[in-house]
Amino acid sequence: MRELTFTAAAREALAEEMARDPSIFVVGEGVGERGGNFNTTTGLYELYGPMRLRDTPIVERGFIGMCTGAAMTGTRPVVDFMFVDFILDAMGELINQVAKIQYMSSGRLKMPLVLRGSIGISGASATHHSGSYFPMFVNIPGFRVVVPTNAYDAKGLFKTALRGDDPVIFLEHKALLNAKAQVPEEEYFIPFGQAAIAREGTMATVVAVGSMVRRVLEACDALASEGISIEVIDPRTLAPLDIPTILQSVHKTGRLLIVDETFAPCGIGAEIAAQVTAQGFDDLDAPIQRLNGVYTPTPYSPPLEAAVVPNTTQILQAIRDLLAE
Amino acid sequence: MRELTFTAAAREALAEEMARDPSIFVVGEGVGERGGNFNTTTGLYELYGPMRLRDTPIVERGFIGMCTGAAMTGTRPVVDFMFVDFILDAMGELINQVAKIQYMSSGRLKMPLVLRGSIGISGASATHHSGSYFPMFVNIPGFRVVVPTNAYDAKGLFKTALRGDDPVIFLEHKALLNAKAQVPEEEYFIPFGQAAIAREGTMATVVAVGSMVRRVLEACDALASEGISIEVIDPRTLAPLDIPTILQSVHKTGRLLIVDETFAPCGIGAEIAAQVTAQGFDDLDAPIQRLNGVYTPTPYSPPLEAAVVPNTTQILQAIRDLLAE
Amino acid sequence: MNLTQAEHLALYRQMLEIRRTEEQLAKAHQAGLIPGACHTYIGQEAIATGVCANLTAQDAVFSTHRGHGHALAKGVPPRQVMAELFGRVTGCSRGRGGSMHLFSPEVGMMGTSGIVGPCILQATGAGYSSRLMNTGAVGVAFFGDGASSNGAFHEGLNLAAIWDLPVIFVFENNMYATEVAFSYATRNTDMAERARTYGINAYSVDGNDVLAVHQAAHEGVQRARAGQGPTLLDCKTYRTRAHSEGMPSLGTYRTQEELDAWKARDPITTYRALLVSEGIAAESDFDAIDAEVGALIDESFEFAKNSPYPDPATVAEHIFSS
Amino acid sequence: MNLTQAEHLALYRQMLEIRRTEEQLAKAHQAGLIPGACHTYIGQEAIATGVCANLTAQDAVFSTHRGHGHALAKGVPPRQVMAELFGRVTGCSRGRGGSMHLFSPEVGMMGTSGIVGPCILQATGAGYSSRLMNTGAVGVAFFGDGASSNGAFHEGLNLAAIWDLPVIFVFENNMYATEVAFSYATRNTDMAERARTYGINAYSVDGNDVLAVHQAAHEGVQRARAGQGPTLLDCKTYRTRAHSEGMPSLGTYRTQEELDAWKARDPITTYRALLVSEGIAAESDFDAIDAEVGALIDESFEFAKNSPYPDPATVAEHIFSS
Ligand SMILES: Cc1ncc(C[n+]2csc(CCOP(=O)(O)OP(=O)(O)O)c2C)c(N)n1
Ligand SMILES: Cc1ncc(C[n+]2csc(CCOP(=O)(O)OP(=O)(O)O)c2C)c(N)n1
Ligand SMILES: [Mg+2]
Ligand SMILES: [Mg+2]
Repeated sequence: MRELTFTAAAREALAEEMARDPSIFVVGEGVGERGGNFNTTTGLYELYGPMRLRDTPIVERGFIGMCTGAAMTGTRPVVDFMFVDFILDAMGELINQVAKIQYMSSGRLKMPLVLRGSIGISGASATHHSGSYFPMFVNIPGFRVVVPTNAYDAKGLFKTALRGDDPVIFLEHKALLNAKAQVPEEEYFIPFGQAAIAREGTMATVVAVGSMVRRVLEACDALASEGISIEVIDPRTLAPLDIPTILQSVHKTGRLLIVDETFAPCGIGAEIAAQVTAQGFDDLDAPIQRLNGVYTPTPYSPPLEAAVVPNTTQILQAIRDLLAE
Repeated sequence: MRELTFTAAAREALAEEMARDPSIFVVGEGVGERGGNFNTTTGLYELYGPMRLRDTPIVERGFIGMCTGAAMTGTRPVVDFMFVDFILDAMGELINQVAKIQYMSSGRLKMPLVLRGSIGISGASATHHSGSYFPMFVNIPGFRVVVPTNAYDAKGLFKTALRGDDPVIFLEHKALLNAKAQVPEEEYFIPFGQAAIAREGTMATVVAVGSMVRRVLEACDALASEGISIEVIDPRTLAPLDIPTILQSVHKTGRLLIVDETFAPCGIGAEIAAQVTAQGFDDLDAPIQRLNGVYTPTPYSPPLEAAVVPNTTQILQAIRDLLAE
Repeated sequence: MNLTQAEHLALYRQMLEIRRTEEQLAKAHQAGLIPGACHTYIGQEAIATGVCANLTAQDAVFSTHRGHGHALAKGVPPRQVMAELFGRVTGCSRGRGGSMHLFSPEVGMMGTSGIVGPCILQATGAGYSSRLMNTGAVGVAFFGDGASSNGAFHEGLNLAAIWDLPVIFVFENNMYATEVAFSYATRNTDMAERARTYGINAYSVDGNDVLAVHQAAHEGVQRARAGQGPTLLDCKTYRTRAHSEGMPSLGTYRTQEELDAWKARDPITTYRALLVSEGIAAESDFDAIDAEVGALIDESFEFAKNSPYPDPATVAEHIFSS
Repeated sequence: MNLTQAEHLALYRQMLEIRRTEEQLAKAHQAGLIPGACHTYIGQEAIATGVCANLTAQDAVFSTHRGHGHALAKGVPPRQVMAELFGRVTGCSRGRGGSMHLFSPEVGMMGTSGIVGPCILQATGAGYSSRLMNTGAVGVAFFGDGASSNGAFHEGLNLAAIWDLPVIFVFENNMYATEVAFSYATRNTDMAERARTYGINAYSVDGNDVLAVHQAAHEGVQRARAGQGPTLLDCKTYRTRAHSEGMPSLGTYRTQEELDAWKARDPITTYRALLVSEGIAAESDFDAIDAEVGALIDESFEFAKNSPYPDPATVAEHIFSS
């Protein structure tokens, strides 16, 4: 099967859906002739022109508010925000408006608004270009929060986002954008709320989020050679969150570790731990543990940057500690 | 001892500190002659005039950004934001700037910025005036998050906020503003990161947040008459969070319930549950449970509004269920 | 632009419907029938009426905390507005919204907001949809002087301008934002001038003169539908009641003289007098309308008061589309 | 305003220091010594230089992603800027910031920001502190054409205007925001005119003419210190390198002709020629400065390159004040 990068797969999803549905348009800084800061729209401006590939001034609040109104009036905006750090300026629009309008209108208005762009610590991007910030979107009712970790999932989940009528926060980790995976030519969709079992195992369950999936898988390869069998789960969407799959795995393994680059307090690992404790307590043979990035603004200098992201040594240690409990 | 309302106690703290420190000024819509939407500044304009009681246009992002610059240059701004829902428009300033500047400057700049105002569901305020939104401030490194639940704590915590050099999010639940408590005339401070044991007990621990403290205490009074002894903990500050006090209590009781009006996913209850599971697993005789408000935008109509906030019946049931495990 | 007698009377009737609804709501608030906030539109009726007379149900109105008048003028029946403020399931937002969250997409009332600012951006988005799908629809934002200092104003006006979007920005300058005077909030209270610096067509309008508003809105809407881009109406007006029911109507910020002077310029009585003096309508025409509207409001009030509350079991419905 | 020869030469020297630092950084970026982004200020040196010549260490400068020039002109030594971009502990932000996060409060460099917009508000706040504590200090914001569409511009300018705050808004119009032309982003590229609609004193300045910038900034700073409120400098200029190192310098948005025309108006060579033709300085004066600056930059580069990285054990320090 052919291989595509994460970015190319997501772009293919966008291109297919734009060809199919004339009400889809993309908004963002440089999404026109330039083809997007991360090549998210390369080649599309030539096909669809400025009304559907809309370059904007630097007004994240403004264009997200505008797209809110557009989504309420029959079109399907895709906001290409470059870095999630930038849309913090639009949190008022997102939380007070986007997330609430379907509810406040008793379902008479829809909100088919997709926001997509990069997250994550990578390449000395420093503190204003390294955020992830998904816990706050998970905390608030009204968002679908999608964190694909490979090209195959990126395409299938993006297609689902573009067909739905709900606001979707589609987050693309910078460290994954150029990674390739097999992507079939045939159309496919991946539903929201279905975790992937990235690796089967029996002795412990590790839920890995975003860029941590690959790193955890590598660590588990190393452990396999020692006869240690770990199950790795990639939730793929954080809202909805596929707790049943995690519970099932913990039922089998009795042990759970959550590995997440982002901050621990009130993070996604806390939510998973709380739910598994409440619903799977009797399955637990050891305390659930979390391994998170260091709770600090992201520093620039490479040795500092490396020090805040969970690394393979720490992952291995955390798994060994968990097994030793 | 004299009794003061929550609002009066916090106002007294502000008045004392403004008298002492000429670099403190208050900014917000109606904080001048009008004395604040919630009477937070009544009487102060007459004493200190417009430079220190500064009425503003409706520019939450603007005045928070402005106060950021002021805090970096030797003054101590207090932002009186009325409803926390409004400062979502300033999340970019808060997360990207306020929370990060001490770190990015390696401690050479301070950020003595206090943001205070109302939270919570109460009185059919509807979805744009009922938010609490503290989990996102807890998730991000760089904030002190304070949730006082009575007049005594409000004064002592507000004084601490005004003396410190860190950004403080000081959240005042609307349902508590008029509640009275004894407040000594003598000056006192309550340090951040010290939970209060609101009620001692032996059979289970309930951590209650914000407006839930009083409701939980009432429920526990009722249970006491049946010989059921519950320990109730009021964390008072959510960042820093006093986990040792909670662990100690769970060590004694073996059971934990967290009651919080705000949304469960990635909420403060999740964080407490995750930490207690990780560190106090062996003390647990039953799964930790959470009781949260319904995961939905806040509706207006009183019967709907009542249906989203944990009520006494639900609290009683949750405690009984916990004991029955 | 010449209006027929029927059109003239329809404007009068619409203003009166708003006035009577608001008066009824103010009374209901005092009587404890409204559990939450209530910001009345009394004194400003000419603006919503003059603008919405130029719109169809396809056109999308976005409004703010003082939105009852906009909802009514856009075609939401008074009973639905009242029931909403009473928290009943028959309200236009099914009781979920109250005064500051009125939704009725069926008639193009796309929502009022308890947050000041967003309506400006959302109306711009409705303009974008219209241009993209070529529907001819117009997006309309109603907002106050207080909103004009907000970043949403700057960003929204600029986007509408550079993309020639069919949007009408209706700036209702009632001189105060709660108790903060507009002359304190800005050094430049002339929003028509300000709008022109964005390259936006603008009219300065007497907001208490329904014909002036109607005329300016007509031109703006025609331009918008013709692809000539956005228009801002800078309407000077005054709210003659308190910012919000239960607050003092003068407060620390207004004088009795100022209030009286504006009451003397009441948009409804002055319009009625004008129509009579110009011979367009007779007193008896108005009496009939007054009676009809009076009956409608009474009936709406009874309907609202007797409507059931929403079922708490439905509280978490419609967060998502499915 | 008459400058002494020493003052003239200091302006030249400052511009040259920025230019040489940036050229060194561009080379270092190609050589892989800069792990993150690098936005150079080449072509715009006259603006930071002309403005900062009027400031003291008490005055607070806030800047944006293209901030090396502002930091240098405000007095951060080149070695500290270079070391910062190389991620070393000797950098002005101890290696935590890189190109877009330069902090040096010791000299009044209060930070650059990777987010476009906030510097405008923060400078306004420095003005507020100054007025409240009566220090006579001035807040200064440097920002690009791209930032002027943002809500922060509207909110910040208005607040500074209504409260007469001592703030200098330095608008650097280099005609593009990344690859988006300013003429696309707004219908009104005249920011001096726009500023006046807020009631703000404003000057239109040739941003490649250091004397013009210096003169306008001088007037603005004097007014600010005298309690006469804010000033905006609308400076037209051009960046002659790519938006960011590694990107194409023409891209899909600029022509070679345009670039060449602006290079012919280089702020440093034209100033040097002017001083010579006016008899203010001789070629030999410049040669001495060129040599001194060249040595400084070489030495700074060696210093930065040989500086240690920060200790990972310190990574979580200073999140809070204690
Ligand atoms: C973002 C935001 N900040 C503050 C408020 C509180 N608030 C409600 S109405 C109002 C005044 C609005 O003034 P204006 O826009 O002139 O409208 P008017 O009330 O005069 O109709 C304020 C400050 C709010 N609703 N939203
Ligand atoms: C809020 C925000 N949105 C987007 C960006 C990405 N970005 C970085 S620089 C830039 C262009 C800035 O243009 P301008 O303000 O004119 O400054 P210049 O680069 O021309 O100096 C953009 C869009 C950002 N840094 N911050
Ligand atoms: Mg007003
Ligand atoms: Mg530019």
